[in-house]
Amino acid sequence: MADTVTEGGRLLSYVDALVEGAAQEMERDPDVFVLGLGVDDHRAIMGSTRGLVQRFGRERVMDTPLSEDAMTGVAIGAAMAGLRPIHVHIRMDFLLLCMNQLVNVAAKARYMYGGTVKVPLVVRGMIGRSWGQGAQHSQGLHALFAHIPGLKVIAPANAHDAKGCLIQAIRDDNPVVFVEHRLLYPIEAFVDEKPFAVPFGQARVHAEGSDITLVGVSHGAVECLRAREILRDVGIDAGVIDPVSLVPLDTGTILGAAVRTGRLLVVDSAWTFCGIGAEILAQLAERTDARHVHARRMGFAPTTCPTTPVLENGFYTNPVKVAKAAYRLVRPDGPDWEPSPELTHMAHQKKFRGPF
Amino acid sequence: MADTVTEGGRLLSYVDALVEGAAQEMERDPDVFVLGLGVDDHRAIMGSTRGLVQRFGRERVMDTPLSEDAMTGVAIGAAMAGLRPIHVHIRMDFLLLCMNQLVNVAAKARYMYGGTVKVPLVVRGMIGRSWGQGAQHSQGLHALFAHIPGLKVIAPANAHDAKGCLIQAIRDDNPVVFVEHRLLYPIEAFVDEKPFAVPFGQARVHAEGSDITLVGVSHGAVECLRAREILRDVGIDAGVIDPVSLVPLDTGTILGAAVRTGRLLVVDSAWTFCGIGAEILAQLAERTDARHVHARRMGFAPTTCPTTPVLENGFYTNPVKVAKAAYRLVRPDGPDWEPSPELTHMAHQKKFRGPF
Amino acid sequence: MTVSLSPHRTNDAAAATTVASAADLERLYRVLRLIRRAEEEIARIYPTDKIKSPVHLSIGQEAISVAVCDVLRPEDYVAVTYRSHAAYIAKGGDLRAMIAEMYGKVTGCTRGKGGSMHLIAMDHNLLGASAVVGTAIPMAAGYGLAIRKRGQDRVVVCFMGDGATEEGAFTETLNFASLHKLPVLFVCENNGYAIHSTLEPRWATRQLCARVETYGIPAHHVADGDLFRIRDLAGQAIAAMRQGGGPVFLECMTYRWREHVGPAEDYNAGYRSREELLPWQQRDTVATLGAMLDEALRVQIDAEVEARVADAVAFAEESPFPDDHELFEDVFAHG
Amino acid sequence: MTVSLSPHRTNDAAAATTVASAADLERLYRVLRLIRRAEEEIARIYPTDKIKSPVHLSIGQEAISVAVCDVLRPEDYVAVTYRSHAAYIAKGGDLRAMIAEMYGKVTGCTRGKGGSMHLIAMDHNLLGASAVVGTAIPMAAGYGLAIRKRGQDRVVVCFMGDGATEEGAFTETLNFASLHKLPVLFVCENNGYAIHSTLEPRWATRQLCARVETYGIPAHHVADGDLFRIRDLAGQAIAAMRQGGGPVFLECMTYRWREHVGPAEDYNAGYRSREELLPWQQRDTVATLGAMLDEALRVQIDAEVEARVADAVAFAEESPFPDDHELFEDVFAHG
Ligand SMILES: Cc1ncc(C[n+]2csc(CCOP(=O)(O)OP(=O)(O)O)c2C)c(N)n1
Ligand SMILES: Cc1ncc(C[n+]2csc(CCOP(=O)(O)OP(=O)(O)O)c2C)c(N)n1
Ligand SMILES: [Mg+2]
Ligand SMILES: [Mg+2]
Repeated sequence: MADTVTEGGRLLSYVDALVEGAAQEMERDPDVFVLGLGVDDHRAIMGSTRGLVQRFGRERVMDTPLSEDAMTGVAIGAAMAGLRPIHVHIRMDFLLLCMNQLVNVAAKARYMYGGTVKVPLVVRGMIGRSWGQGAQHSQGLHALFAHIPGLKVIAPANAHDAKGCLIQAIRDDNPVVFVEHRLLYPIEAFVDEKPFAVPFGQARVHAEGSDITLVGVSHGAVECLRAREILRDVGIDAGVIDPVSLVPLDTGTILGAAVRTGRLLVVDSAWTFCGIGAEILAQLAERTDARHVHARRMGFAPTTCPTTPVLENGFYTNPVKVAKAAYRLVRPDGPDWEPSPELTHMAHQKKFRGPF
Repeated sequence: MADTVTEGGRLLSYVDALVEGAAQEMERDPDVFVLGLGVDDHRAIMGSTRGLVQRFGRERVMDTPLSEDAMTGVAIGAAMAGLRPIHVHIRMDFLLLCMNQLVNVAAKARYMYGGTVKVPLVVRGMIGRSWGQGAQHSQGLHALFAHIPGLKVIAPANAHDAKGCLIQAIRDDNPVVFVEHRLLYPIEAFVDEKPFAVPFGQARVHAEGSDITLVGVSHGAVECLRAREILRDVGIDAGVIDPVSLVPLDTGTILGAAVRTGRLLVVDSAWTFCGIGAEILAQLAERTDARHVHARRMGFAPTTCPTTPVLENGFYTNPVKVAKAAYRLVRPDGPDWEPSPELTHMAHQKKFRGPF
Repeated sequence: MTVSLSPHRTNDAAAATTVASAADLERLYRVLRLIRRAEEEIARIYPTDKIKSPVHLSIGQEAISVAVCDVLRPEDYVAVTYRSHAAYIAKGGDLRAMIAEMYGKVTGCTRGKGGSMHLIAMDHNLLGASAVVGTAIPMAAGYGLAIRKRGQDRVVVCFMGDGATEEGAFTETLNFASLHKLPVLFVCENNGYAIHSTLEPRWATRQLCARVETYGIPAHHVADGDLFRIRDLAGQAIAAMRQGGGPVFLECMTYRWREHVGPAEDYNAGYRSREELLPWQQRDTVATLGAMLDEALRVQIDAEVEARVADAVAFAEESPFPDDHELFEDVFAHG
Repeated sequence: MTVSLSPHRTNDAAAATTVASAADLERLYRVLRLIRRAEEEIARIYPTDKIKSPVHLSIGQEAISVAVCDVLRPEDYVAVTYRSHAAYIAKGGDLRAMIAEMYGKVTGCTRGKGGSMHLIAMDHNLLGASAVVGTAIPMAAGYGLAIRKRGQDRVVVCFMGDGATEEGAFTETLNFASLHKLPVLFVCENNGYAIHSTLEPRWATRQLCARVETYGIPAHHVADGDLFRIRDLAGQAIAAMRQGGGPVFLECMTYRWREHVGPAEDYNAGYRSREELLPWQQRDTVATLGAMLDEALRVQIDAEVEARVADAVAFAEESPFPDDHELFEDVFAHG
């Protein structure tokens, strides 16, 4: 379990934290390089590779053809040869083209080659949301990777963790699937200027709470924090935990809190069926000391993602939905409660405009 | 909930049931065709397409290049155009090359095109086990597909269901991932000679039991049935349920039985993290009437699959492991119990020899 | 009337003489103009945030879709990319349903679920657009396979960008389509960019047509966007396919006038210069064909086009959003 | 001594004269013979069920691996397929570790975790074999990229079957490797089959080399399995790469004498006839080179080879199986 994010540093956005983390590691270690379609253009993957090509040149910030399958294989080979590639995908959905290399090769290489190779590869994939991303630009696919032994899966939800986890991922000798969320990009947090690594496998306890434990994955963490505020209005004290690292998963911290509060609500930025929430609740169900815990999962609606905003609202969780679900878990027989709909969307979300 | 498999028919092996189901549908509907590498050769995908090319010709039993990604797209296009392709993969591991088409297109087409198309596609994938299949020829990846709305996922565990589910899958207007297990291929069951469809979404209750509910997925079902016999020796009465269909999942039948027996053990032919067992246990944890249920999951060890038999034994579940886990759930404080190791391997498994 | 838009010949040696009747010209201009104006209107509306999803305009690239679709029959199929407004309209897709779709309305061609990136018009066999580059290429071959299995004389046109040819699915599909002599006309709209990346960091060589030919697929390169040349090549290829011929490939050079996604120009962004645009703008097919028409006729067509666009926008504005329950409709087909 | 194994020339116009010294011959024969005998021994043992995992024998195809690896330095990399015994041995991989691996012993090259399909010998830069067709092709390019980034003069050889060239990863990799001038020698061992499928239902045309050349990659077709010709071509290609040259492609026709997987012949299975084998068997490189040697030397080499094979088998027999805890080792690297 890690401390909350309050120590030192200055305010930095999530996207700038990603840039800073990559730049500092590239400075430190000449073997680190970035590749992916458009990593060197003026949009810089929504700003997350901003300035890297200017600092490190095209040799280390490589634009690539649209060949996700082979480029993943190339990155794996380069990693096996001792380099430390960061393969960037502007949407996580495109990782579906990389599954063969990631699952059949990267995840398994160390094991099936008897420990004689390692694959220090970082694969960055961004979850799209808002502005009608639609079916194929909105998926949160971390559970697919979490299912496979040999892959680490990390989903930082604030700027501090974005930087620290990216640095840790780069230094890690294993393939790491690094899950970003574009609605988090503009959100600021205090981030140390010096390089630092956030160790994997430690959930971040944002707030202790006595009535319920909210666990938020990726953007879900932000929603849970807002839901905590909303719940205060009705006198409910919600704790908020961000797992940060999905593999390895800090079940001890998460389930410990759930056992203490007696209620657990997991809010994922993904579908729930066989998702991270399912895993957490299953581990809860397997514990003999957790029988008193009331638990629930939330995430994407069990449909394909629509583009029109009216249906998108139904597809996604939001702080009000989270607060209402938490309220119902805490007060199963309480009167109906409708927080102000204005709390539904957060500032960073309302501000978001296209065209992409 | 479906009846157990005892009615009518004659004994038929799982593999022959697959052939019979496909042949009868191809007879009935000229739009049904089979494609895949080697579907027309003398090995006939371990026998599961035996005789089809002789009966229906190469036009309808098509060998293909090694181009799994495009061939999946071709099958999807043909399905959208009104045909009913059965795309065959001799190992489920190769479906990792098809993820983009299956997840980004097949699963989403009907929804994202506003209901104006349908994708009546069957994708057969076989789980390999035994004879040192190793890291890349042994995966059970059904959870990856189950996570995605828009795909049906079916995993029959006996000859009756193999035939009936294959027929249902072919007739279904949606993409169906059809999970087979090669150790099941030789196992016989009573199968009606006439064409019949096994409806999806109905778990099969093989045996009622008063002490514990064993839920076995794919080969896990066979292991649970044997475990039930082993458990009888110590006076434990285990019910056995085969979900058959993973999406849609018959949670009612499964959790109903778990609530009645107070114990639930899910045995999957796959990894457990974010797996089907996680989903079932999570749904259990979400139920307010199931707090008394003691639950556990089993499946592949959380490692990559090794080839050497001594380690393979540790990697896989088997009837004795299942029985012991069930025993411990039923009698947490009971004395240690070691069933005869001879019961570990089943006849069909011991008989299995390579070279593949 | 005999027309040749461009004096310089393409790579192909034996190029046919291009003949366009007055009726041809009128029909072609009408479609070109409709596409251009519809997209300009989308660009005009976009900053109002009424269209809350990504749009990829084809302004400047319309001639290719119009040329190819002009030689198609209604029952022929067309597979497209997320940059599909031109092909959607050229294949006969309903403009109202297209604009309403961008507005997220239930009257949209996908009931508000797909937006601009997933246009579809199955009543005209305009196949659903995909936002994942390259996915439609094998799908098109699948339709071709179905045509062959059913002994039909239809064809499939498969549009793709230059970037799409870098995906493995492209060469996998070429091999399969040629092997089975599938009636698929592959049309690469080579605008020189994948988002902001030139061909430089993406293509080892420019020998795309030569590569395609190694699969036994005739390939033609059209360097100047000449609508009539493209129309001829497509017409010949398709006629052969209807007689049992196999796939054919066209690489049509073109230029995207606006930003990759969104309504604006982006010549200040630094990745390309306006000079690059100028030759393409000078030989703009919409203007060129318009100038070939009798002035009165052109004015009349323009007015009709304006009315159609205005009607479609009004339709979109007035249409309702989908009901909440639509969220859960059509995840699966029933039956 | 000047040797030319085969009188007929390959497709390539400017074929160099092949010169092999006595030392060359001896060295080459020793490796050829070791591979052949090791595999025959594996085939002999296989029915005892001591090897409980799939084996893909290269019997008949050895010359390609031996020719190419003969021009490599120890620090050069070799990427292989599941049919990798020949390349493993030719690159210097430890025979004991290979046989022990098939026996599932902890002394195997992957500690019993990979079997024949996942051989590796990182001490000789023989990269790990994959059982998923085509996966090693981009991996090889990744090693090439690392070489270039580090300014080394190493090269990578990437062996693949004819079937692997049908995977999209193949053309994707060719494009990337050529674009970045990566020092990768791609060697296609075209044995005419993917499992039991001939090229007929898989390849639209046979123009593989022409296709590869459209990526700007020189390509050579060797029709007869001539070891010296392959060795020359590989040697020239690699010399150029060490000077900064880009990738080169060799398509070497060959023939798989045994069944796709397993120890037996399968000419009765119906998918091919023994007649197809005969010309290949007649010009068997192992026998041909053996016959070129001084008889006494050959006998001596043969005896040494027998001893090495027997030693490796004995080592495998005597080695222990891994302990149970090994199941959980090396899922992740620590550090
Ligand atoms: C598989 C995949 N990779 C990356 C992207 C991101 N992307 C969207 S459009 C595009 C450019 C494609 O270029 P091209 O095929 O030339 O089409 P154009 O946009 O120029 O019409 C890219 C890379 C994507 N949508 N799908
Ligand atoms: C991606 C993938 N598809 C299918 C298979 C099944 N398979 C195993 S070996 C093989 C044949 C490959 O043929 P080729 O590349 O010519 O190599 P060869 O066996 O002839 O040496 C196939 C299809 C596989 N292992 N991987
Ligand atoms: Mg382009
Ligand atoms: Mg072969």
